[in-house]
Amino acid sequence: MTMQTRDTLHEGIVMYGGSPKILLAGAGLLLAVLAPYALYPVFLMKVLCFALFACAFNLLIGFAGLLSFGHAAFFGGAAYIAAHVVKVWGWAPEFGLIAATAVAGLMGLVFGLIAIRRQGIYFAMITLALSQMVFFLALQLPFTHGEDGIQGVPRGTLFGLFDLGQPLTMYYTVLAIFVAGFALIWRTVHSPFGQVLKAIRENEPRAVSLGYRTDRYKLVAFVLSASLAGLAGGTKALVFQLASLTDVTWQMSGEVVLMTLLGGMGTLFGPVVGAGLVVTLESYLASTSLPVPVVIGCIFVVCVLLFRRGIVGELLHRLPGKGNR
Amino acid sequence: MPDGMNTKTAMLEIADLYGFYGESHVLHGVSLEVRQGEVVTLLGRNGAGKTSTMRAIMGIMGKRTGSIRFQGTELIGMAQHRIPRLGIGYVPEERGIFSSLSVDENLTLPPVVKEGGMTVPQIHELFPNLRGRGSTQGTRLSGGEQQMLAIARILRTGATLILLDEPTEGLAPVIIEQIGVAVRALKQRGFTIVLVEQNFRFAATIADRHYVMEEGHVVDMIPNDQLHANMDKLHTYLGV
Amino acid sequence: MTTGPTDDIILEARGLTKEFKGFVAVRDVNLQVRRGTIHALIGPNGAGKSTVFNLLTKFLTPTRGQILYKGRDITRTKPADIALMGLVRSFQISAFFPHLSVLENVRVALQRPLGTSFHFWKSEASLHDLHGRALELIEAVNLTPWAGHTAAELPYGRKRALEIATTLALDPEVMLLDEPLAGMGHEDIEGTAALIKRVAADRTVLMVEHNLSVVAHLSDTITVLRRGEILAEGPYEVVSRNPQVMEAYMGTGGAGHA
Amino acid sequence: QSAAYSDGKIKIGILTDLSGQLSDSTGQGSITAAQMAVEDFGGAVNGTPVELIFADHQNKADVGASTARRWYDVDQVDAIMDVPNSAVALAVQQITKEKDRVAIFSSPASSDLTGKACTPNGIHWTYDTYALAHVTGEAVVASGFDSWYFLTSDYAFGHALERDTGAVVESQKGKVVGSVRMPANNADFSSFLLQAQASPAKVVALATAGADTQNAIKQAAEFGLGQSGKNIVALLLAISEVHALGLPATQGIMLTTPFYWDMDDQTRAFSKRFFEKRKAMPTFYQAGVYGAVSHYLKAIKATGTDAAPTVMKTMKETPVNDFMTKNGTVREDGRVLRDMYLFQVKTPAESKSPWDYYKLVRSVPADRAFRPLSESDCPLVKKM
Amino acid sequence: MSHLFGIPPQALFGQLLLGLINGSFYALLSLGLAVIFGMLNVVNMAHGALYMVGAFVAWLLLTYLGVGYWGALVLAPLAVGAVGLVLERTMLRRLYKVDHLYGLLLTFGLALIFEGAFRHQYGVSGQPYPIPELLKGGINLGFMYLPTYRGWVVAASLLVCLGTWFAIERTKLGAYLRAATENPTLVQAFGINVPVMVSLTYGFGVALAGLAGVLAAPIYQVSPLMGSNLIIVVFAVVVIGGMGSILGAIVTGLGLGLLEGLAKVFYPEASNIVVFVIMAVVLMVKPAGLFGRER
Ligand SMILES: Nc1ncnc2c1ncn2[C@@H]1O[C@H](COP(=O)(O)OP(=O)(O)OP(=O)(O)O)[C@@H](O)[C@H]1O
Ligand SMILES: Nc1ncnc2c1ncn2[C@@H]1O[C@H](COP(=O)(O)OP(=O)(O)OP(=O)(O)O)[C@@H](O)[C@H]1O
Ligand SMILES: [Mg+2]
Ligand SMILES: [Mg+2]
Repeated sequence: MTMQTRDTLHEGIVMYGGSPKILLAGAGLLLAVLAPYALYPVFLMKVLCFALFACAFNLLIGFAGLLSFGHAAFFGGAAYIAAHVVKVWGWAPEFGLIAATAVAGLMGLVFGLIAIRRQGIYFAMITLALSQMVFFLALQLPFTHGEDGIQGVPRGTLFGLFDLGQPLTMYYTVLAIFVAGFALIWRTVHSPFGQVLKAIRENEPRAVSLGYRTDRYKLVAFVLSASLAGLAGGTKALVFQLASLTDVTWQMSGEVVLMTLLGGMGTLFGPVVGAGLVVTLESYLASTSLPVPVVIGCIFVVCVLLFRRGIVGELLHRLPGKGNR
Repeated sequence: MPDGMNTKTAMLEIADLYGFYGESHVLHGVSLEVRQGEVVTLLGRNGAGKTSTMRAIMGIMGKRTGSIRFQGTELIGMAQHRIPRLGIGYVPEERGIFSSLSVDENLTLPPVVKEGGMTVPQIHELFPNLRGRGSTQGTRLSGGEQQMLAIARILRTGATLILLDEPTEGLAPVIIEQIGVAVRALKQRGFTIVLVEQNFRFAATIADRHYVMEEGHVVDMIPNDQLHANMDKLHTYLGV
Repeated sequence: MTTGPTDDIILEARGLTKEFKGFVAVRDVNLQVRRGTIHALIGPNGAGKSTVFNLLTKFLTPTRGQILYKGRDITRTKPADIALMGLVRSFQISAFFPHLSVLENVRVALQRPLGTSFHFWKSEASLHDLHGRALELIEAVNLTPWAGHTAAELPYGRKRALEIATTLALDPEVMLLDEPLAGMGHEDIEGTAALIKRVAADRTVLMVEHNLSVVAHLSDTITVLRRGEILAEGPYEVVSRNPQVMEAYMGTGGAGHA
Repeated sequence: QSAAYSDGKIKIGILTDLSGQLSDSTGQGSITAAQMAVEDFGGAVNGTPVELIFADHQNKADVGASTARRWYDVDQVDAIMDVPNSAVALAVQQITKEKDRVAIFSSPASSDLTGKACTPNGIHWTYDTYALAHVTGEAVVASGFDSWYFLTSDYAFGHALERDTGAVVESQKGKVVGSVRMPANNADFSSFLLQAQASPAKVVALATAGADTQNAIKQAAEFGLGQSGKNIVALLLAISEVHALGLPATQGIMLTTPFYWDMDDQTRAFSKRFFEKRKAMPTFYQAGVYGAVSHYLKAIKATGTDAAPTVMKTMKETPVNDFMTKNGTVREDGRVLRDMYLFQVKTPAESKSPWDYYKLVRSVPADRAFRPLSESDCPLVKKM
Repeated sequence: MSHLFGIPPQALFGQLLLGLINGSFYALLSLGLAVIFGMLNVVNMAHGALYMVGAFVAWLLLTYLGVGYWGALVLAPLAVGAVGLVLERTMLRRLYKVDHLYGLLLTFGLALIFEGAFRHQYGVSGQPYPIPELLKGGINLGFMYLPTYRGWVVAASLLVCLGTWFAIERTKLGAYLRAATENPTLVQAFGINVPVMVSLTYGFGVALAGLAGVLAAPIYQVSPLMGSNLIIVVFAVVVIGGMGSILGAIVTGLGLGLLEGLAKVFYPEASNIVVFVIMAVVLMVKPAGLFGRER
């Protein structure tokens, strides 16, 4: 990214992603490229899928101020779509992912059209209600195979070139998808559109009086977020070769809130950190006799009471200089 | 002059009051005194600390040190909800009308703390705009009507010391006149009133004394009868 | 004095009526705002000024009646669209974006005409071209020293100035101001009044205001409302001598305000 | 010698439900049963130590799948056992085949595990939906109760049970007079019970599982379904659940199970040992885990290797014999054939001691209980 | 005309009656939720968990102390209320100044902790709780057999609901509560001890959940998960009724119970989502819910 030198006035005024953040992102990327040699790839892929999911969710809550309590519908719904078209229709994985993303985006459009005009808790509740309907469909429609889910989804060959059956190939594919999704979110946040979104979050009636049709902006943000959540869900279906009900439950919607909250709402890197932590914790706790929900619950409570900014948010806050916004 | 003026007992004595909102220090040693039956105004520019002084009296400010005595009782350190029960009524500058309550509910909300408060018919006489609006949602009233309601509900409680924060803001001249009448009537009945006012022409018509505040403390006190003599000084204080 | 009023009418209400559950807040109001004038709406509390204002800016829907803007019927047009047509309002309670900087606040208003507001793939840097114009507007309201500050940090009077700068950024043909001076100290009132006068030089202003001396000083036409109906209309000199207005609004003391 | 054993250890992973719906009937008890089996082998086979690890799949297919993968890839686990929850089991089945290890499912129900999802690496140990349907349908009709009303959980498990049982009932000249699909996770069954009560059926069959079954049984007692002459049949009910509900609510209910602690000296001996550790009698799932671990270790002992193909081959050739299973066989599709029993819950008066809950109604031999190979849609079978 | 849509009318009455019974549970639970939301602006996600705790307290009282149903009916809500007081004093209180969202998230975490802890301690199979001697048996109404206990549930919860509604909408105390929701500082400045009032409100709201738990114990297995699925439906009820509207919660609770009862007869597969469909439709038409006030 080119950063022209600006006069001092501009420097003071424009709170724009400076080079430290780019450096940080670069370091993170390098780590991610090297990670599979140190850590178990399936675990890393799971982290990446959830990280993308959480980032997509964060685009809505952190930058548009909308709490969706039904994002699992996009994540899990897209997983079913990807699994079905790849397994049953025999599509190539890239088309599977496109289909998953598109369907999630479409669902987002429908949800959005219904919910977007409501605010705060009402918005959360409508999205929750709609996602419960999606859960119901996932349980009832024949192609989802009820509680058994779609199993044994072949990973296939990406672009007819890369055999995703190879763990490393799959890993780098997932990494690429994540980076692309993350870059899109980054760009969105720092775009003219992102500016309007922030303005709407800050004071919606004022934005209306400036001539912005705020509903449409929120709708675009919602569809974008849903599509990316869908991309994450579709990718997860390929990684685990299955799609199951777990991913469409309302508890999953709660989990993505936890990840985002833990990492830091409204920060770009927060959800990534949060997702990493939650996934690590869940897989660590699985083989202890500690009750998983109690531990997760405690983290939730501690976060809300003591670290409302989340880990990354807290760090940024302590750091000298401006915040992330 | 009403009989209240003759009794020189101090109703409210503030000495060396310091006040904070979290980190920020807004009151720097306020000292003033209000006698039984007086009407006293606090004048000063935006941000001088007038509202903060009132909030400090009511105990709804982060931290405060110094001394605030009401009829001899020290208020600092007292539980917040007990202060009004001593007979102090507060009309906040943002009015504080409750939207989930009807006009009548708003009116009767503050508990009666002393004998001698106004009755509802008396209030309707004072503020005819409120008549017949009893079941309207409080915040549906117009801005000025809300201001009337905010004053009216304190008059009901029988509080003997009334703190009025900018009661004329946003009111039409006729209504301001009415409020002036009301304040004088209250004074007749022996109420003690502390008034924050930007509009000192209005203040001059009703007050006995004026305290001038600047940057968190009292810089001057002008008796009303010497107001004309001190006009220039006042203008510099207020930046008019 | 402001530029001489031209004869054409830019904003017009016909038979405007608003009822709230049986309570008529505005009754059959006919209002004509001439292009290039400052038009004030005054009246006792509860007269329906804010309601008329909200009806004109579509934050409320009229029960009956018609609103015409430049001859076009806008009774059913959405608020955002009205803003696009050049009819922009300010709020009685300060309206700005608290966590954006002063510059960004103004820029948000400037960026809409670029047509890239939906472009989530474009860089924010594409907005830097707007900084020049934004700083000009900030200068115009004497906010330059604050340009880099977060809006929430501004003192009250400066917030009002920011709001006016943001509104001006849309280059509105008609500005509707709801009690622009309410809650300001004397030191801010004069400055803001002068600012209003300055910006009104080439546009139309409709405002609700209680501060009579300012109203007297600024406005070309005054409409007095009482109990939802128009009581009187005309220049200050005429209106202020109307005995009905004196009784309903000004009181015996006349202009009691500072 | 150690070359025959990957990483010098025999490692068994118990993938179970430690926190969810099935944690009482499997969970810690499954781990205990596996430990008992290992102990009975002296902790080692041919001098090679046997190690047990466990994990909670939290009833999430992806958590189960990633645990299984990590176990196979990183922790060198040789076999995975238990796996309550069909979705998790189906995922583990796939991964086990891909990694060429062994999976022995003692707790999931889906008959797909040995049907269209069968693999050469998986064994379905204890029971399946087909067996539940057939044993119950046949034995209950044979006992003279020939008109049925189904209360079915509205998901795949319930549908499969209703469909299969219904078919058996009709093939036995019984009649299905009605059924109702009950949405999942709904605690109130009174409406459906009332519909069942209004029907002329003699049998009200619960094609449900877990908490649904419990609440349905409890409310059936409340609405006096038993008094109005209906016989309640629970298609899947574990003894831990009967214990939790108590005899007043469960008396008279008929149920199918491959194991009950009080059948003979051997079952009593095992169950007593188990009871001392867990303060509860073993469920058939938990007893199944013991059998599965034992059979696996026996095969390793016999062959001297833990390589999956050899062990699988040996397990399929060796008859299954332990306290629970008499002359069982592991079929080529991975299905274990064993005798099944229809029990009825005793009345409080009949029950002599704690956990004295069941009386035997009828037993069904292995070859009648399970899906014959001729009907199988397992690809392994078709090839032959 | 002996059949209505293929269903004998008696059977339909029976189903409607059952719907009413369920509805009274919804009403009781959503009432507590509405009280808490209305007064504290907290979406109490822990409501279902506290309902479960109420049932468990009843069971524990019976099992370990020999205290029967009638004792539990008083003691369990008090115990749950006390738990609520502690939660409010130590945690929720710190969140009133920040976005309401955080209250929702905190109580979500608390729900996980409660459910997880009970599950860890008592397993998931659930514990049996007998119907009290006095309410055993049933009445044959001709069209159906009505267990006496269910009749009692309807009567008891309706009584509690109406009492609560009256206290909040028609008394001075209720006005204090509503005012304190909006501007606690000012109400405090009128001489009312707001923090204590708020704590008591939360305690009362969750005590209602505890009461519902005790009422439910003899009908459902007392199990750690009994509240987790119910709570979502109850939320929907509160939203349809209008968040914070007491009357809305009661009326909608009963109404939805009836509708769900009908759905169970005509299209049982969908009876679970009827409430969500209704919620989506209602919010599209009346954003603040059926009885809600726009704020
Ligand atoms: N809640 C608060 N937190 C931090 N600072 C505050 C708070 N309220 C007021 N202040 C600051 O305290 C100072 C005194 O404010 P106060 O409201 O008492 O002024 P005032 O004299 O009443 O002014 P005005 O005429 O505008 O009402 C101001 O600088 C103000 O910014
Ligand atoms: N939503 C509403 N529901 C019921 N009555 C309303 C509503 N909005 C306004 N009113 C009533 O309509 C009348 C006019 O109100 P409006 O706010 O327009 O007055 P105003 O002229 O702006 O007064 P002020 O100068 O005091 O702000 C008032 O009596 C008010 O109570
Ligand atoms: Mg003030
Ligand atoms: Mg107004």
